[in-house]
Amino acid sequence: MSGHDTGNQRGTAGEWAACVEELRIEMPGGRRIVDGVSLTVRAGAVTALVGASGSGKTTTGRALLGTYPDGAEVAGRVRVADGGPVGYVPQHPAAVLNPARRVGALLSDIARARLPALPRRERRAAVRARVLAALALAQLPEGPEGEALLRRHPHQLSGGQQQRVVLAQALLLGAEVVVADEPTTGQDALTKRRIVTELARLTGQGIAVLLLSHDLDVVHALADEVVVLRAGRVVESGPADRVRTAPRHPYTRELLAFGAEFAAPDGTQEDAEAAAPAAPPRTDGLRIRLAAARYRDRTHSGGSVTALRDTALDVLPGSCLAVVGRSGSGKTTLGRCLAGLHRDWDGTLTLDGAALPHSVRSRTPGQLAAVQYVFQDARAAFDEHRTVEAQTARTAVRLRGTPADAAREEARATLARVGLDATLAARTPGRLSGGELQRAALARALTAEPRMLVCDEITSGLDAVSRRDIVALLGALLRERDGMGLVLITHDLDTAAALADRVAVLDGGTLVEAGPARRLLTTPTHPFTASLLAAARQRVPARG
Amino acid sequence: GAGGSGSDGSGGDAGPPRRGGRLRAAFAGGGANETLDPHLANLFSDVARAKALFDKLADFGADLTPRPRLAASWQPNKTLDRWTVTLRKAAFHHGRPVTADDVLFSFRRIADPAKAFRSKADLDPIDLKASRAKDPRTVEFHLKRPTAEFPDVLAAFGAYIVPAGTRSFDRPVGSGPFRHVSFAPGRSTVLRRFDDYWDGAPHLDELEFVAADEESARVNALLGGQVEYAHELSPATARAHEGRGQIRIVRLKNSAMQAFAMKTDRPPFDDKRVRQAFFLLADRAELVRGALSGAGEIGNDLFGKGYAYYADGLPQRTQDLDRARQLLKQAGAQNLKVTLDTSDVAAGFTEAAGIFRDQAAKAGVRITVRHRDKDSYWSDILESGTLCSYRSGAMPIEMHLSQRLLTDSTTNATHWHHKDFDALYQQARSTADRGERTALYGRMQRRLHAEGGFLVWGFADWIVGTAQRVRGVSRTAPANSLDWARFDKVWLA
Amino acid sequence: MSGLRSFVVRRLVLGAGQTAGVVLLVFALTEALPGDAAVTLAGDRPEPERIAAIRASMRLDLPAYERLAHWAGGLLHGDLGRSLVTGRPVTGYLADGLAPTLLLAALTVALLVPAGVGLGVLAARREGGRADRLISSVTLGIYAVPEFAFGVLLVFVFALRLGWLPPTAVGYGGDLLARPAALVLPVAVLLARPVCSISRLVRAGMLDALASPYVAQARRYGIGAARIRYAHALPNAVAPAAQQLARTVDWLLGGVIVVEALFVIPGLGTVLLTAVSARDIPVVQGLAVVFGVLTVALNLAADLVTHRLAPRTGVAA
Amino acid sequence: MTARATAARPWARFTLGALLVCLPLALALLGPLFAGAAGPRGASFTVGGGALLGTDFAGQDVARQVLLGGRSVVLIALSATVLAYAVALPLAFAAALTHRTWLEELLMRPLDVLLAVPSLLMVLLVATVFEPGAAGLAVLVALVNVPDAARIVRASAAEAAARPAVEALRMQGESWWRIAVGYVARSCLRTLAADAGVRMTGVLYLVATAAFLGVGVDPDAADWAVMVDRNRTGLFVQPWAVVVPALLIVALSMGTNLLGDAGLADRAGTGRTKGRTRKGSVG
Ligand SMILES: Nc1ncnc2c1ncn2[C@@H]1O[C@H](COP(=O)(O)OP(=O)(O)OP(=O)(O)O)[C@@H](O)[C@H]1O
Ligand SMILES: Nc1ncnc2c1ncn2[C@@H]1O[C@H](COP(=O)(O)OP(=O)(O)OP(=O)(O)O)[C@@H](O)[C@H]1O
Ligand SMILES: [Mg+2]
Ligand SMILES: [Mg+2]
Repeated sequence: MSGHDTGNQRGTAGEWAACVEELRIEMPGGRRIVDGVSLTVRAGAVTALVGASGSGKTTTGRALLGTYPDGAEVAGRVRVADGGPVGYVPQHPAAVLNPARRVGALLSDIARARLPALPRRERRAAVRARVLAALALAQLPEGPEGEALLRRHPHQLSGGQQQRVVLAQALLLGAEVVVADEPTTGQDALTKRRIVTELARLTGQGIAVLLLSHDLDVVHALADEVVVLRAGRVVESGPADRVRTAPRHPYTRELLAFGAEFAAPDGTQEDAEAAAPAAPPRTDGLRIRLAAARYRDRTHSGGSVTALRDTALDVLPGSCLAVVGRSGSGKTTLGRCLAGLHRDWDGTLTLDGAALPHSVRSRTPGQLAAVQYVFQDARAAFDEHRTVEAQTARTAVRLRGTPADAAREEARATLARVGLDATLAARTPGRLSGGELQRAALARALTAEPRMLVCDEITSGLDAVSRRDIVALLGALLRERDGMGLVLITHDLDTAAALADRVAVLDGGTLVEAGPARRLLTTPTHPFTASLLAAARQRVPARG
Repeated sequence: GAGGSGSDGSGGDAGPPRRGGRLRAAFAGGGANETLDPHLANLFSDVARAKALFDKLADFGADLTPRPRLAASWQPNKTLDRWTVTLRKAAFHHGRPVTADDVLFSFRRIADPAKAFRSKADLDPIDLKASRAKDPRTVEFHLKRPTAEFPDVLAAFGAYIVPAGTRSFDRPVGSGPFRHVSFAPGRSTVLRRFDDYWDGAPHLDELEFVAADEESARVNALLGGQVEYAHELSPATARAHEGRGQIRIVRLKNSAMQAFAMKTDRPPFDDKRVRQAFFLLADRAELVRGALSGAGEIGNDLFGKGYAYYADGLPQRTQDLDRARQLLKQAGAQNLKVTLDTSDVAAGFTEAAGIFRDQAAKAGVRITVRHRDKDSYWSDILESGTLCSYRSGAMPIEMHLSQRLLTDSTTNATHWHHKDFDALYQQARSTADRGERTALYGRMQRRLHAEGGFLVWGFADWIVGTAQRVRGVSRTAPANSLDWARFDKVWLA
Repeated sequence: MSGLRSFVVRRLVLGAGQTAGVVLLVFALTEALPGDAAVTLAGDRPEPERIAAIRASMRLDLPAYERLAHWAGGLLHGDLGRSLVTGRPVTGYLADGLAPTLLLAALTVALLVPAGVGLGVLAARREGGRADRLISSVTLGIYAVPEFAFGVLLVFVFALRLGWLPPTAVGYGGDLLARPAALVLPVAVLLARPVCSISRLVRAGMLDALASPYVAQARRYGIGAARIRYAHALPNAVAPAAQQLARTVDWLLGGVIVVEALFVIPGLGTVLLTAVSARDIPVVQGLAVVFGVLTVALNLAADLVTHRLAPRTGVAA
Repeated sequence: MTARATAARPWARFTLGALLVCLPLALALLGPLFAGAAGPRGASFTVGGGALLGTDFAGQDVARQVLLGGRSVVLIALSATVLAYAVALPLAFAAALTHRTWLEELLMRPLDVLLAVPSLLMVLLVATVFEPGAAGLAVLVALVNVPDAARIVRASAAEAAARPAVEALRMQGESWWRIAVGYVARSCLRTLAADAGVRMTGVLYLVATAAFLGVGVDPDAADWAVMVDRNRTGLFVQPWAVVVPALLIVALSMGTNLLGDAGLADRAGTGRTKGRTRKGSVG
């Protein structure tokens, strides 16, 4: 059916474990989203595929799995040595987690399939042992907390946790070849470091990894070989060190440039704030007084788990609050409380002095428009049947009463502003890349012209260049739309530093520290903040 | 028309009866509400069971004249209001002889005002207080009024004789040809031969009644050898299997009168010209062909074709649309609209209603067919509506007249109230001479034929199927008569 | 646990109300039917006097609410009352009808679940293929033939022509288990229609589930095909079918009148029909209680399945 | 490569369904035009004679009844199914989309009460009490189907209604209808179609059985479902009166369902056609 081909000629050490030759994937209409890509993944080594958002990384990576976009014409040759299964950590982990099954079942199924025939009881014990080991490797909690995690359903996990469960699946699979598509996007710096270390250890044991990532830190730390993609074509490839230190193609240089610099918080706003320290406490903006946010959870004693407590925060119009913290610390929960998507919480929420209903259902169109939320999982948050443009336009129609035609125009313009041209906008969400979709989700929220914008990990899937553009756009919006406030939930301290006036740090559901961005990012007082910062600053140790 | 009923089993009944064996008979049942109390008998299955377990003093022959059963003979006095009935020597299943006390006990039980048994009205002529046992085998019945046809009363539908003092029928004891073995309501009743039966012990060792409400279930059970006798089959089934050699089809002619009843006391039928016009609207042959699937005969607007006293000298009425139109016009009833009440309470009703609707339409009469609830149908049509489907099982013509056509009749569905008609009936009732009575009944029937309320369009055959080896099933007895569903004379070849 | 427990407790409490609702509804409808027990008992000899006498002896002359209250009072003591027609206790009626009904229902469900699910899954696996079209056509075809005609056909072929099986269970009474052959055809007829509805629903759900990314991932990870189908895809596909199954069980327990009549198996459906046509209200009410309780239980079970298979419900804002 | 073959002839998978549905539909639409006037009644259940397909239980010409009897079948099937869904869908979606337990219980529990009464009995009781006409009966039969349909729809909508996409739609202030119909219903379209397709046939016979028991349609009406029901007593004498209308209903039911399957397969068709390799490529 395709050029996917699994032979038994397992490459010897250093030999190829999987290779792609002259792969060309052409969509109906003649657009080639992958155009003559060749690459090799060697046993015990990491090949990193880098490139701008929409450059064809995911499409190429999935070719190793034998999966192609619907209706695509495929030419070329894809070979996987050994014929065994290929591990896959997709960009949107939620989609591959069966919503009706518990995490434990999802993991043990894979473990069991890999086990030799054993008596029933031994088998069960062995499966358990393997699952627990995989949890540890994937930086998921062990012990009683891990047990509880295993009894949960996927939707009860945070974005990062879902990603780590999928990673654990890939580890359990014991595949010789793993395609890891942005395996660390949902992780905080501390977790990311540990995951990278584990991945490095694994490759050391002879596994071949195809790493698709925007995170140059991770690429730097892991990659033995780098292939740079641009619009479906390989512009440069070679040993990681060489590409990093001596990029030959200007595109590579541009791509790598942004990551190198650690943008220091630009002090202007903070200076302004400092300049008017005596200003009376302002009543406008978003005032969050949250006592406790709970989830119903039968795996927990008492039937519910408190994911966030005692959080008091204010977001002034025109300012940006960055919320950072470990994966699973309650950032999304906070965002969802603000957006009215989580109901079960105590406390008050006021916008410009007026109370906001807890539930999105009780909010007026005006209130809905005022507080917009950009979902962490962009793919799940789109209706898969309608085009991105149509969905974006609806925000304007529904929340601002814009006539349908005008709304379309506006949607197109906003989508263009986040870097999505009209041909992309006219597609359904399933036909966009991860990064493109993330930007579409942002555009959809922006169309509401919100007073408060809550962004949950909106740059995790973006390459350095796109990220810079988005950060610039948001920065501009903070200034231009006079009074838009921004709550930026992120693991990316660089982005936080670039945009935030204030930073709030969450750990295990509590607000451990909040303060002006510059102070917090330079001289944190809380040890947790310090460790997070240290982990982020410190380059992930390169392998070798 | 229907094929000859007795033809398919030619020679089958020849040879001496063979003793032994078990016969299973399938009847439509009354579900879990079935009882063995013979006085509660309502359905054919109840009657068949009661007949096997119990006896009446008399029962009807094929022409619906009473035949002595437990009564050996009956003798009226001159004025016809005191009848002496002599019992034959018979014994109940537990050995005790049947006595006059048993008879009086049974009749008093039936007539108990608190119980409302079905035959209470039939026994109405008897003054039970005054009636007495002259000796153990002689009963003297005192009547409230002269009754020439008193033996008919003795043969009435549920007038079974039970041992005096009987309260419960859990383990019924009767004097019938079979004795009780087991009974599961709505499922099966098992009976065994009563060797001391006065009319000669039955040939069968055992008789089992099984309930199968659905006609096709009865046919299938019969075809599959699960039962040897299936009661009440449809004409279509009969046609499908008649003469095929698998089973025998027995057609009991003249078993059910099929009619439309017009309420003669209300418009439009209070005008006899309209009634006459309706008589002429019906194409009886078409009705018999269509509604009865040919299994029956056409009627002549009179009850009791083939029974004693039937006025068969009257000309057969046929469809005459022109005359009908003319009559309607005379009555000022052009463009007549009538509602015909019907229900699926009896086979052929809805079909006949549809067919008659179409026939009437040809003469410009618009009939709307209204379907009524089947469970309360007989009660509903008694007072309400103007035109309805009607049918009747076999009974003597005298009984038909007294129950349905007198001013004080309790089930006068045509609301036929005529003093002179009543008077004729009284006269006949107290006329001892059979010839004179015949003449009087003839006059009454002529009147009904000319302007009565019953448009009797046909008489349906009652169809019974039996296995090939079943012998001795009567082919002439209409349903409800003595030889119908009579298993003591049946044997398995 | 508490969320689930409170859900179940609430539903059971509501269930008591629902059963009361069923009883009231059935009572009201039966009361509203033309005629009463006395009239139907009088049959084709509806002499007004006699009807009045019967009515008095049945105490039907009391107003409806008094009779209902009296009956309900008995119910509180676990007494379902006595039949108006025969005076036998209603529990006896239920017990007699329940045995064959339960037997038929149990057998049918035992075959229906694997058959319905299996065919649905098979059809979904080969969407648009020959197997799919064959399964869909045959099940739909049989579905479109009414039970009665289908039953007659089966009896004709297997009982009368081939002689393999008895055509009816006439006379077997409560002793059906001793004659398993008599159950084959009724169960086949009972299966015919639900197999279609359930397999169609399973098929529809499975098509979506099998096309999902999580199934693709499971496949990729070398999990056995059967395990993927039944442990991964099916749970996401089966919720509507579970509801349909609950309905089917409902129907099997209360409404298989045609099959009961055709094969002469006097179960609850026959009891119900007889009781309604006799206007035997205590029996009808007793059945309404049974049906009400069964329906509540079945619906609860089906909803628990739905709840379990779509765990995200209730979380959404 | 089968995928490709199908894709090349997209109409191919529609042929079976279309063929099946053609005849009954054509008969239903055009039959009455050719039926002509009613001839005289013959004897019931005769074969041959003057009538092409013999006569039915009431001596009517089967062929003529067949010509006349499709219209009401199609009408009742469609209108009753549509009506049942018109009531069931809003109920079910309201229950699935609400977060208020009491509202859900309020919507769904009363329906459960109706479920506890066997549907035929329900139809009979209500119809006997209120004596509806043919249209009224169709409405009644549709309503009897509502609780059933609502539960199935509710169950299939449960998962879709809890998806983040629905949250996003709420965030956008989308109307309830658009969420329910535009997203949730669309997401469980297959299940809805499967249920509706099967329900359509069930409805027909419920109407027919009710007619037999004397409510609604005339028991000798020209209606295929009624014919099947009413002529069954003569199955062995005059099979055509049952077989012909039954086959037409089977074709109609099978055809519409298969067409529906094909249509939905078409919708998702591309999703099942994975990437294709151009001829001549390596591997
Ligand atoms: N099914 C499809 N139909 C049409 N175009 C598609 C389809 N899938 C992806 N594309 C397009 O192909 C290009 C490459 O997509 P791909 O997902 O491989 O990008 P990517 O490099 O992974 O990007 P990102 O970093 O944003 O995830 C994108 O422009 C995308 O819009
Ligand atoms: N529906 C749920 N039921 C139970 N627990 C939940 C549920 N959703 C989230 N949680 C738990 O609440 C905690 C906070 O989750 P949240 O999604 O807010 O984390 P987060 O900070 O956004 O993490 P990440 O960076 O990984 O996205 C996590 O431990 C998560 O497992
Ligand atoms: Mg990607
Ligand atoms: Mg999160």
